[in-house]
Amino acid sequence: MRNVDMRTELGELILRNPVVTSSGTYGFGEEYAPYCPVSILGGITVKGITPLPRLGNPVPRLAETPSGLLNSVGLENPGLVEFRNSYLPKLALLDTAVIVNISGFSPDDYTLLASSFQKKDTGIAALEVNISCPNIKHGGMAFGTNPRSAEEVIEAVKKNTDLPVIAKLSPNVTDIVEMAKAVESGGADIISLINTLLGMSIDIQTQKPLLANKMGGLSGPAVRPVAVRMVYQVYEAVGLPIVGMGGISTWQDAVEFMLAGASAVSIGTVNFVNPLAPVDILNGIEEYCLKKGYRSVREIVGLAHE
Amino acid sequence: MRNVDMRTELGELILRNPVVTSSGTYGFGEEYAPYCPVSILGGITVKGITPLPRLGNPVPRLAETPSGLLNSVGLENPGLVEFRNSYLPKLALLDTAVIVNISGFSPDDYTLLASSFQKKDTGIAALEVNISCPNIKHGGMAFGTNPRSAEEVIEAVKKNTDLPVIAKLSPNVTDIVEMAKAVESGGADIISLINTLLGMSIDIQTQKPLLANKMGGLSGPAVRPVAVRMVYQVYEAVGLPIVGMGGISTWQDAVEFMLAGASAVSIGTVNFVNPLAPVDILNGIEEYCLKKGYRSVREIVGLAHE
Amino acid sequence: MYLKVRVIENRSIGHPAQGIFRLVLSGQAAKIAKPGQFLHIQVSDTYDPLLRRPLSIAGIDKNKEEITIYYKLLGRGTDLLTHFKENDYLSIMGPLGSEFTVPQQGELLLIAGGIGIFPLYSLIQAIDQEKVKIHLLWGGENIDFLESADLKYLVNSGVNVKISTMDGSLGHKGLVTDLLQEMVQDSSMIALRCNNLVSAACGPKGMLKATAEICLNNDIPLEVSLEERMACGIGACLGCVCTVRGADGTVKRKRVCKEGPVFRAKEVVWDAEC
Amino acid sequence: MYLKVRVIENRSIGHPAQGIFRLVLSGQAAKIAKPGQFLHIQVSDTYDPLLRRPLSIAGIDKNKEEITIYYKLLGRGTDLLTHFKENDYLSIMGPLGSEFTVPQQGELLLIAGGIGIFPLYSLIQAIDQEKVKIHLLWGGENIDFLESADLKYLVNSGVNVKISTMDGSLGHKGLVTDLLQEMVQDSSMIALRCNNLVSAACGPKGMLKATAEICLNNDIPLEVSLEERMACGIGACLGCVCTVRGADGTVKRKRVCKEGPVFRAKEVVWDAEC
Ligand SMILES: Cc1cc2nc3c(=O)[nH]c(=O)nc-3n(C[C@H](O)[C@H](O)[C@H](O)COP(=O)(O)OP(=O)(O)OC[C@H]3O[C@@H](n4cnc5c(N)ncnc54)[C@H](O)[C@@H]3O)c2cc1C
Ligand SMILES: Cc1cc2nc3c(=O)[nH]c(=O)nc-3n(C[C@H](O)[C@H](O)[C@H](O)COP(=O)(O)OP(=O)(O)OC[C@H]3O[C@@H](n4cnc5c(N)ncnc54)[C@H](O)[C@@H]3O)c2cc1C
Ligand SMILES: Cc1cc2nc3c(=O)[nH]c(=O)nc-3n(C[C@H](O)[C@H](O)[C@H](O)COP(=O)(O)O)c2cc1C
Ligand SMILES: Cc1cc2nc3c(=O)[nH]c(=O)nc-3n(C[C@H](O)[C@H](O)[C@H](O)COP(=O)(O)O)c2cc1C
Ligand code: FES
Ligand code: FES
Repeated sequence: MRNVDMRTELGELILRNPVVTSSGTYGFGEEYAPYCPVSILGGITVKGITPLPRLGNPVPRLAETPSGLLNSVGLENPGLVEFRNSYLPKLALLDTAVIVNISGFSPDDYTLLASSFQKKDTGIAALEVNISCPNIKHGGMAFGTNPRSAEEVIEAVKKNTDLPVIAKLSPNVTDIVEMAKAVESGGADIISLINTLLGMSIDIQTQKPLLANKMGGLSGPAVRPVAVRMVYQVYEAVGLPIVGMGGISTWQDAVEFMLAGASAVSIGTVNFVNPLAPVDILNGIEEYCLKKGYRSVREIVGLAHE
Repeated sequence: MRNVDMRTELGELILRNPVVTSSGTYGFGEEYAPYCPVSILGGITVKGITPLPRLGNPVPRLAETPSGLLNSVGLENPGLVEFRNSYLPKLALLDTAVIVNISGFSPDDYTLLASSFQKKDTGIAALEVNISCPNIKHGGMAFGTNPRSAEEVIEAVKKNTDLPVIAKLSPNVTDIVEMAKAVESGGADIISLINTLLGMSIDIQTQKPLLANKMGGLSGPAVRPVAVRMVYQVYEAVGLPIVGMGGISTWQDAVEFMLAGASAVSIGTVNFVNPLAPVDILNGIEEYCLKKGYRSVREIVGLAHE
Repeated sequence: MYLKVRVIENRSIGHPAQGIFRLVLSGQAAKIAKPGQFLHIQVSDTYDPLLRRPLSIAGIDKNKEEITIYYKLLGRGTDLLTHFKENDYLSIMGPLGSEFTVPQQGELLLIAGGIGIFPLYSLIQAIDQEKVKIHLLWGGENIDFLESADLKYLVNSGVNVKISTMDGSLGHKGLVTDLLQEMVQDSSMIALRCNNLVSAACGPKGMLKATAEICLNNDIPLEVSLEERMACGIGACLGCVCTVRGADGTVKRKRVCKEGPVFRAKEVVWDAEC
Repeated sequence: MYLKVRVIENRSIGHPAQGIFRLVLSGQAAKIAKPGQFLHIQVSDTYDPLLRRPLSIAGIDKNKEEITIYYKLLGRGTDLLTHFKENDYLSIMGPLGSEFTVPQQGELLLIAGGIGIFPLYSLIQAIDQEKVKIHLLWGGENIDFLESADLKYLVNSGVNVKISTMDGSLGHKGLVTDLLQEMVQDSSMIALRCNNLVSAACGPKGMLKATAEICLNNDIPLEVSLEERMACGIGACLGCVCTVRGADGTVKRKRVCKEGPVFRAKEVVWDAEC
């Protein structure tokens, strides 16, 4: 008696269901294959790609915090060329929507990255523009916290690709709505949020920051209330479809984000604990819709608003 | 063999030890008396006082989140007059430093509040200026997120009281250092941080926000990495002594804040779980200093910095 | 009091699907506990879930120094509570809050909705039934629930019990307030009222509100035990307030954990708009 | 594999103050586990602590389908792990990661620092000691630690064991790398080397680095098992990398959970500045 229509519409990006996985937590789609069939998912988002290969930050890159995780991977990735040559062909074979996450240190970087991914590149469903990675010392953070440069970056991307453009927002701002409006003006088709909250942990034995990079990005259940709040605020203020994320661990959490206004939900940190979480979440959302009598999962989006 | 000097200096405010309790979590000092002897503490901070009495927000005011708590008490308090008449005399009898937390909706409010508390009012050790309560729809939040008005408010307070002035910062900002510098310019003697992170939780059965006020402030262990980061950043950039708070639950957490740069630590949400937490934390800090061979607790402040 | 207390019993009672548990704790708290009060219980050592859980005291044995609690499995907190075994230790704060007035003579009318029966158990236990006649109106979802919530205890207690269920599987089909309405319209009520009738109620907010209306309209003094989400449990956080109208007509807040959970119904503002 | 497996044994061994536990798990994972691999274990149902804990496989019994793990009580995660009892179920991912090369002939030199002995147990177990002679150098804090970490098992295993302790309570007083240095300077070493000597090491980073230097200087092929903080355990998060130098001289990252934990020592860059 499965008769809930689970298709999700994010503007012209149609996913077969609203559950995707988050950039940086799901490798390049193959790592979790033995644990969770990607063909069940609405999509996966690959690790952030930069123009050149990056070694990322030194270790330790991880610190556990109460119901949360600090990471300072620092955008380790094989770079644009290697990604296109070695990873993209494999990604194209996956039976799921692939979202490519891009990061740059200048508007030119974004222009280059955007122009390298087009609709004709089989296997790519959308570009997610990470203007919010807190681990890069120069640039990355500034784009994500300054409305002017966020708009510019999105404009640069939008001009150079025909793929749907997802602007990924940083929560480390005073006014998330201002940022959302800026990327809307820049031409973003979709907004995703939140990236990680800037945090830190100190080892009281060594008396040094636990992460080699000192600060890192906080993710996991701990940040969920902040993420739900921001999704709710952005939904009220901006007309673009939203991919909600930040601490989603159960189907209840996912429904919470959808009621707040997310048309799709992205699953990150919880994969590390429960690799079947995306499947459990998908089933749970469907069950919820069934029980509450919705024909389509799209009906629950934004219901928490008056 | 207790021979660690536990006295803490926050400019001219000297506390017998670095452990104080946080505004809004410790009532007016009498509630926890049966559970935790306040005479052991460095100080207590009372619930935020406004010029007029306030009923606060409707219930539900509380929502539990992973390792965190959302509250939207909305500054319920007896108002300035009643506070002075009925509460202050009792507070003056307590054998601990009493920090009075004040909140207003306009610079005039702050002027009035500040001028009502002076050194000659026995029993008050300092004023903590809450420019950061996220629960007030008008004013409160704006002061705490705009450097200009934060500076103005602190200036108004500083001009009208001879008590040490603690500026309490909101974490809901893009740049905490900018805010810290603003209150420094305003004349603050001490900086305390963090207040709560703005968050939200939605009841998936009723499909409405769980808090009657929709949004609330997130506190508890979940926010600790954000708080430690901000203490660390402010310590690097500003010369004022810091009272660190946000999710401190164990002595290890407290030491983490002190290494990050806090001269004192404030204990909030954890009291609800473990009313003896302040005592455990105090003992733990002392033990840590003993083991590591410090003569004074002041030696560990800021050690995590190069 | 803030103590570690020993678990004497902690098990599912009645129909497992109803998820009702009885928890018996050993400790001095029993010496000072009063009917209507509650314990604030730490259900886990980790920070997730973070908060303690408030649970009413349903039975007090001062001699054996034992407190009995009934709880319904609801979410993660109560689930974690079920994991405690005999001889494990639980951290409690309490007894906390205000108590029911225990009448010494006359007639006592109790009105319970669902698990609202639990705090009333301690009141029944405290009454000298030689001197005070107890009438209980109790509404529940269905017979399974009522049996699981220890209907047998009540039947054996000598209390005059009237039941309603939503599905009609036992007693009146409908709301417990139907029973109350019926009762106050009944002529025998007059006799009860002459005999110093007082009442106490616990249950969902809507049911309490309706109960309060009926009782106040009929001049029956009523005490209600309220529920609110709690953090500190002792009056420090102002998280759990209810709205009351003072004698002078002004609206005020009271803390359910401190001035409550038991309030005089006539002071409670049920639909506070602030 | 991602499974719930049954706990067969989970108890403190040796001196309680040393906090060493042996955990035996039942399950098919034993069928495919290789020495050097690890399991990624969920220690609690709540989100605090959030992450799984990586623990090396110390014993593999393919017939009984049992895996043995030794762990040291360190923080909250390992503390929660001690709470699991016989017949409880644990969620594991694994066996994960790379394996030690199991020599089929010649001589095997093992160098262990502290609890670094645990993964080496599985290697010892996999060796046919009729064909391969095993020499073990093991350094620990003191005799209590070594006994608790199952020195007896080693002594009974037929392995040629040399011990060092920091306090001199057993064997050489000093570092295990002192023993190694001594050994390579010994003339009998030549005989060993002629007999296809290979080596494997596990322990703290500083000890591994020193070990690698000595072995490489003396042309002894060495495999090391590295430790790094882990989140996913399967190569998806890039949290656990180490730095290696490729054949072409360029510096690269490898994931300790995926390409490791066992690496050829000569490729590891010990003091990566990036
Ligand atoms: C004074 C008082 C006495 C109570 N006595 C009893 C009793 O005797 N037996 C019993 O079964 N239940 C009683 N309750 C309700 C009980 O506290 C909740 O059912 C329980 O806290 C739910 O916790 P959970 O983690 O299982 O549910 P969750 O829904 O996971 O809890 C999430 C949060 O909501 C709070 N919460 C959930 N439901 C309620 C509720 N109805 N009232 C207040 N807070 C709630 C929890 O404390 C927690 O903070 C009482 C509540 C109060 C305030
Ligand atoms: C591949 C691998 C194999 C291991 N095998 C064993 C083994 O067989 N026996 C054993 O006793 N220990 C082993 N360890 C170390 C073990 O994982 C840690 O001791 C354990 O995770 C500590 O958890 P905790 O919660 O008790 O400590 P906490 O200090 O509270 O842990 C906090 C965080 O730090 C991480 N952490 C702490 N210490 C280490 C460490 N040394 N290495 C990696 N992460 C750490 C934890 O996983 C957690 O994320 C191994 C580690 C790795 C990476
Ligand atoms: C280890 C790790 C690496 C991440 N790398 C990226 C990245 O490369 N690009 C990006 O946009 N977000 C990255 N993120 C952020 C996640 O995509 C996601 O926004 C965030 O973790 C919040 O979701 P969660 O709480 O479900 O994990 C990373 C997160 C983690 C934990
Ligand atoms: C229930 C509650 C009420 C609070 N009320 C106030 C207040 O009136 N004024 C204020 O400055 N901060 C208030 N706070 C914020 C705390 O003082 C503290 O800054 C915050 O909770 C972070 O610390 P914690 O995580 O240790 O609780 C309140 C916090 C809570 C949980
Ligand atoms: S729960 Fe804190 S005041 Fe009632
Ligand atoms: S732990 Fe995630 S890549 Fe190794």
